[in-house]
Amino acid sequence: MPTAPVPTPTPDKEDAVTPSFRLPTAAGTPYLFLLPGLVILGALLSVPLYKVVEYSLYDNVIVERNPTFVGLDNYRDILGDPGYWSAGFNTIVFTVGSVIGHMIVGIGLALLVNADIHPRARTFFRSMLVLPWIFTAVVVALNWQLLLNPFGLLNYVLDWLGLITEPLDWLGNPDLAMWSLLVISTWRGYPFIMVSFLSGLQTVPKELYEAAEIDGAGFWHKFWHVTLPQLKPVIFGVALLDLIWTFQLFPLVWLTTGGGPGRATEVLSTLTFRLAFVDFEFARAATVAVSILIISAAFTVLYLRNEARRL
Amino acid sequence: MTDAAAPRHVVDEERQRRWRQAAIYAALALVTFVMVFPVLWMISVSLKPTTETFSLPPRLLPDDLHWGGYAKVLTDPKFRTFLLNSYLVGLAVTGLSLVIGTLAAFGFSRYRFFGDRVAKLFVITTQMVPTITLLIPYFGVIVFLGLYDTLWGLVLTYLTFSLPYAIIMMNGYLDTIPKDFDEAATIDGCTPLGVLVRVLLPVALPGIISTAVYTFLLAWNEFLFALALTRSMDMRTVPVGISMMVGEFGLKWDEMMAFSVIGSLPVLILFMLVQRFVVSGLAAGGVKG
Amino acid sequence: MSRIEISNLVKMYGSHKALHGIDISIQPGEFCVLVGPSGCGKSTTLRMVAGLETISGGEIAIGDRVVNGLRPKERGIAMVFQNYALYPAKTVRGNMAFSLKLSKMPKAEIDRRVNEVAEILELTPLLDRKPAALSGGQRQRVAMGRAIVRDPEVFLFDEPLSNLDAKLRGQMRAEIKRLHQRLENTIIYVTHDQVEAMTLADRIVIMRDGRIEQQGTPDAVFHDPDTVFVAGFMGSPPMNLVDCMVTPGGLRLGGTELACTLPEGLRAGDRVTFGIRPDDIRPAADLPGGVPVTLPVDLIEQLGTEKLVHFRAGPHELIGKTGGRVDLAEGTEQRLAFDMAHAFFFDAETGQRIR
Amino acid sequence: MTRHLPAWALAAATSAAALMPASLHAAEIEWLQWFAAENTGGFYEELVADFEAQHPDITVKLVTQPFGKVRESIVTDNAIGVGSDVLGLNMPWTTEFLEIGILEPLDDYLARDDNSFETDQLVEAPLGKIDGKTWMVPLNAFPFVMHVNMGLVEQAGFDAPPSSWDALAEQAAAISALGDGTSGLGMPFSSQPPSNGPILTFLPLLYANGGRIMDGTTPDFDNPKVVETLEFLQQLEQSGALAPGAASRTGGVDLEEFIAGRTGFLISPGVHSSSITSRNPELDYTLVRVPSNGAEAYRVHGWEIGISADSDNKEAAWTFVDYLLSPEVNARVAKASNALPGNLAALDTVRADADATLVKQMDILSGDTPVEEMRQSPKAAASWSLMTEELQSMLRGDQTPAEAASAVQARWMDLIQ
Repeated sequence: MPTAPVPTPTPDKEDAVTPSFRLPTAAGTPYLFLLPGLVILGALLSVPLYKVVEYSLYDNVIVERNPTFVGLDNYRDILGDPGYWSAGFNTIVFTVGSVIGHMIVGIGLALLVNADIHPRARTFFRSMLVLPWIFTAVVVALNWQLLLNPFGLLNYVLDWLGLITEPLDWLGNPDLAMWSLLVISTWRGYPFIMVSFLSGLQTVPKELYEAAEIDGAGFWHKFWHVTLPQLKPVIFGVALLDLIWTFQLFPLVWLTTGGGPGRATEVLSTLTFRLAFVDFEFARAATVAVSILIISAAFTVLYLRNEARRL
Repeated sequence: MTDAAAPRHVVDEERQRRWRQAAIYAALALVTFVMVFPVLWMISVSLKPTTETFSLPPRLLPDDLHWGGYAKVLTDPKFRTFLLNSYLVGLAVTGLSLVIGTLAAFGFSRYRFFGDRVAKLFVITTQMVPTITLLIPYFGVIVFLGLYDTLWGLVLTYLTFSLPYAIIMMNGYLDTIPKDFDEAATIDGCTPLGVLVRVLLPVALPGIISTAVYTFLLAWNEFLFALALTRSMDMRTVPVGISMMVGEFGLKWDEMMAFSVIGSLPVLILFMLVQRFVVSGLAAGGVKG
Repeated sequence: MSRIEISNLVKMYGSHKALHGIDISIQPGEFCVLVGPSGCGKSTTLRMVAGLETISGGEIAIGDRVVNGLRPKERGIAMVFQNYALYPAKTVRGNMAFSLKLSKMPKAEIDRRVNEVAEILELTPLLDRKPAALSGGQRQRVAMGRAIVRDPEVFLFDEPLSNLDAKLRGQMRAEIKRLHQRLENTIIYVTHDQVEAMTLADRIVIMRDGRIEQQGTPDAVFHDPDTVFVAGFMGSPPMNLVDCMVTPGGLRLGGTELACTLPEGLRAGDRVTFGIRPDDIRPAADLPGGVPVTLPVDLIEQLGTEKLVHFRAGPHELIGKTGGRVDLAEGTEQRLAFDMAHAFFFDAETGQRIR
Repeated sequence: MTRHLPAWALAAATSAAALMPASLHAAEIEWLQWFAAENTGGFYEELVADFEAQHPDITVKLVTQPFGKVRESIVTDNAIGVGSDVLGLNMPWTTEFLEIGILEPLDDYLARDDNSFETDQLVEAPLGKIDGKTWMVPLNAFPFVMHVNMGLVEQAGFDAPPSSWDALAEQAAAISALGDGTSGLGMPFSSQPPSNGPILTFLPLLYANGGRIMDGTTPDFDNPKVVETLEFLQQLEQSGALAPGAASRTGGVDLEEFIAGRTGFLISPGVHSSSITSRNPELDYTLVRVPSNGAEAYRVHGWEIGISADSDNKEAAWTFVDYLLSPEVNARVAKASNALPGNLAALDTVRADADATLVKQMDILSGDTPVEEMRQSPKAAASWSLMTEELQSMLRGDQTPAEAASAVQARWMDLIQ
């Protein structure tokens, strides 16, 4: 049989035109799948969400029996408050720093515990490394306060190593507090990324690595060109969740530094709490909350748009 | 290749492999020690009388192990109630989140439909308002539903926190599974639900596990709502129990850490058991990519 | 065994029209191959028959039933996918038995069928393996087995062989042909490989840009193409297609005058696409009745039993054939003959055949 | 009860009432407090059982919250309309809670003839009228004192604890100079919640200096006495007398380091003496009046009791409060916490088998003036949190005591606008 200029078979790209496979049953099917989740979220959260927006338009909510409608006055006040902007700046530093920390440590450790080692050892290391996640925030905060105390273990070790002469006040020095908080937040948050990424890793077909190895790819090359692209959906989802989560992370910051010293580690979530439950200014707290909502929503729209492009 | 070279090559490769293994173990041991150290310190604090925790120089192990914290926590039935409540709530939230969340994730992953992005935005938006500002109005809803001071109230509450995460995470995992499986199963006679349950879920097992772990720990660690939405000692959870030890006039360090350690042990064991399902190759051989 | 009637089938993706009203009528037991380049709509058509794509317009009937609104499992079809889509968590047996289980068939009957099909496909020793432990060819056979056990009225194949290497592809092609002879089911088979189309099909449907260019038996579409596209698509090496000027005595091919009779209606000065298969360009000695031309040999490809000879005619390159033992040298002038009885003429603008 | 809330919350509250079968029982009252979390020996459970035995028509549900969350819980519960009937309180919350309308005025109840106690026998500070009314009664009282590690004092070459500021400064600096992680005195000025270090350490010193921070309900922080006291703190810091890391030092750490024998002095409520002696019996420990700079006044703190304005069972609630204040019960409560009783008629009973430290507190404080000013502050929690921030900054050297005083004053004025 002549085989000369036969085109080499390539997978038909026709499906590229198809937006997505649809299970072509009754048109309502996807809604049925979403229904239970949306009903629960809608029933329980739409009223509270609405109330928060409403609070932000009144003065003295909760404290006063008849709060007065003040329109956007609270927003004007909040936006004119330098404390809000500095908390916003701290939030960005804290969120971006934490997420980067989570990602680097989490992904790095996921790769390490995914190595081909004895299954028992793997179980051991995986379980040990998830430990920072399973203690409640109060305990985490208090424990780190112990470790970072001027007379705590860290200073003791650093002193013993001759790295410092005076104990450092890790949580009380305005120049160090945010860094310390980032370390704590990274420690606390990496297991989520590690576990998620580890799960994602298992779905990468081995053939892809083999193919890359034949092409002479080294570890980094495989990571960049096989692992990461393959896990994009997982990474994007997890990163978004981590970002939103960290953006309003409250208990850890509040219990570790209380936003201090001064307001050096005050983030929007602690500011919100301070306004609500220290100052009893619930309307202003709601205003800050809505501003957080707007920022996060804008970010999420961008994310979803990007996701749509990827599909 | 000469005859002599072949065995040497094999030996080299074997040696290289062993070195690699040794390096991996060493690296793992080192990072694990660093990461786990703060937890070791917690255990240390739990085994010391509080005065020793604050004496200098700091020591990891006291001369005499102090079991007072553990004794107190293990003998007081209150703490058993806290633990039991936390596990019940955690498991219920995990189960419900997985079922409801996976269904929704399947909808998002496998269909394009009118309003899909709006629905997704809503799901995510619910998590964007700092929960502390939602506390008071949400509290009202729970009271309205008659779930105040019940474990169901907590389950439902944590469900609202965990569902969006479960949906987004499962959506991500399902997206990594080729749609070819759906088509094959549809032709084979599966309903869409059948596609999800019979074909996709076995492949998505690692994703399910990590979503389950996330969900469980979210419920396990939550404090603010647990405190506000319950008031009987019978309905309280571990974080609330722990915070009770932070008193106006001092802190029971040994008891607090002992309770944390005891409470976390079953969680750790649970994780050890389920992490075995986080293995590779579940989707291998299914499709030629 | 059912007939399949596809009438005026339309597919829209948003505002993009992917299928422009397709009509295909497939007889019971017929092996119908949809062929065409990427994006021509052949897979879409198949998936609409399968029920994997919604139907935007027109009608599909399998047997006596219009299946437009039916779910895939109600259509009496089975499908083999390009990527196999084997269930990774199930064994070979589990994969093959899956659809039968879903249809609530008794267990004994399922086992009987699975074993029988496994026997036919030589999968018996592999029944308890998972797909990950199979080779590419084995996976392909499992994918087919999964379809065969269902004993459907209609088989749908979506490029089933495109992931195999050339040798396996040849083997599997033969196997599919034998299976069809044995099972006698109606088959719709999508491929972009015209060799597969030619060898397997009872009927070939050639598609392009969401429209049918031509359909008919392999003989008909090969020897009697309706359009320049079909002429160029079918056959390997492809038909020589050259834009020419009509002269009073025939055609001007590059600098050479080709004396021949043209279809009526072509006048001197018209532009026409002239088509001739490589088989019909031979050394003049082998083809006594042909129109002789002398052209330089550019390149020779040795295929064994024959040689492909590339000639240069002005700006055009043409391919001819000689026997494998004929001695030709590249760079020499060669006397050739064109078998003008098998020449085709197409409208240079529309590509339609001029008879 | 929920008139300031919209309709849905109203429905919420009503249906909550309907759904809670207990509330159908006319005389079930809730007692929200943190005392049972401080005293885990079951004392308060027994107390409630004892009360119920005496009053079969009333049941008391003990709702225990961690101390750090009680203030928030009371406000949150009140907003939803599920507030408890009897509330455990701290004096500084008074004005804040008044504004929200949480508290029931107690004057009419206190004026009754059949009370089990004499109103003028109660510790006076919590009773002081705000807006012309009395809002809470004292369950017990904790005067602020200075705890002393005599071992360190002697090691530093002194034979008696300091009684004046000068002596305090000298001894504290000398103790810090001993090295090995010892400090003279701690200033727990961490921002970590409740971020109230200054009211624990700074205010007792200020009162011993004859100063005040409030003028009625108006802040008066930038007065010479305050500046003088701040200068004293600064002097302590500069002489190295203070433990390092004031800006991250929590009250808890301050206490624990003292118990561990690493701090010479601890200014805190006298009630700490029982934890100190029980946890570290080897400590050579004593307690003294907070060193004075001319005035004989001490900051008084305590556990207070109030009744919720929204309570449906105010009579039953008062019956319970009355029970708690009766000299016999009040003496038991005081002893359980090693504190002074809120009803001074119980003082003798408490003294009868009080431990040495408690007796000493009684002696020291019998002649001095008790002071509690935060209850007059419209925004007490926010006020002390701001004070903490400015004091951190002053100790860091970022501002002078005078600047710190006027910064606090300015921010407080801002706060109550």
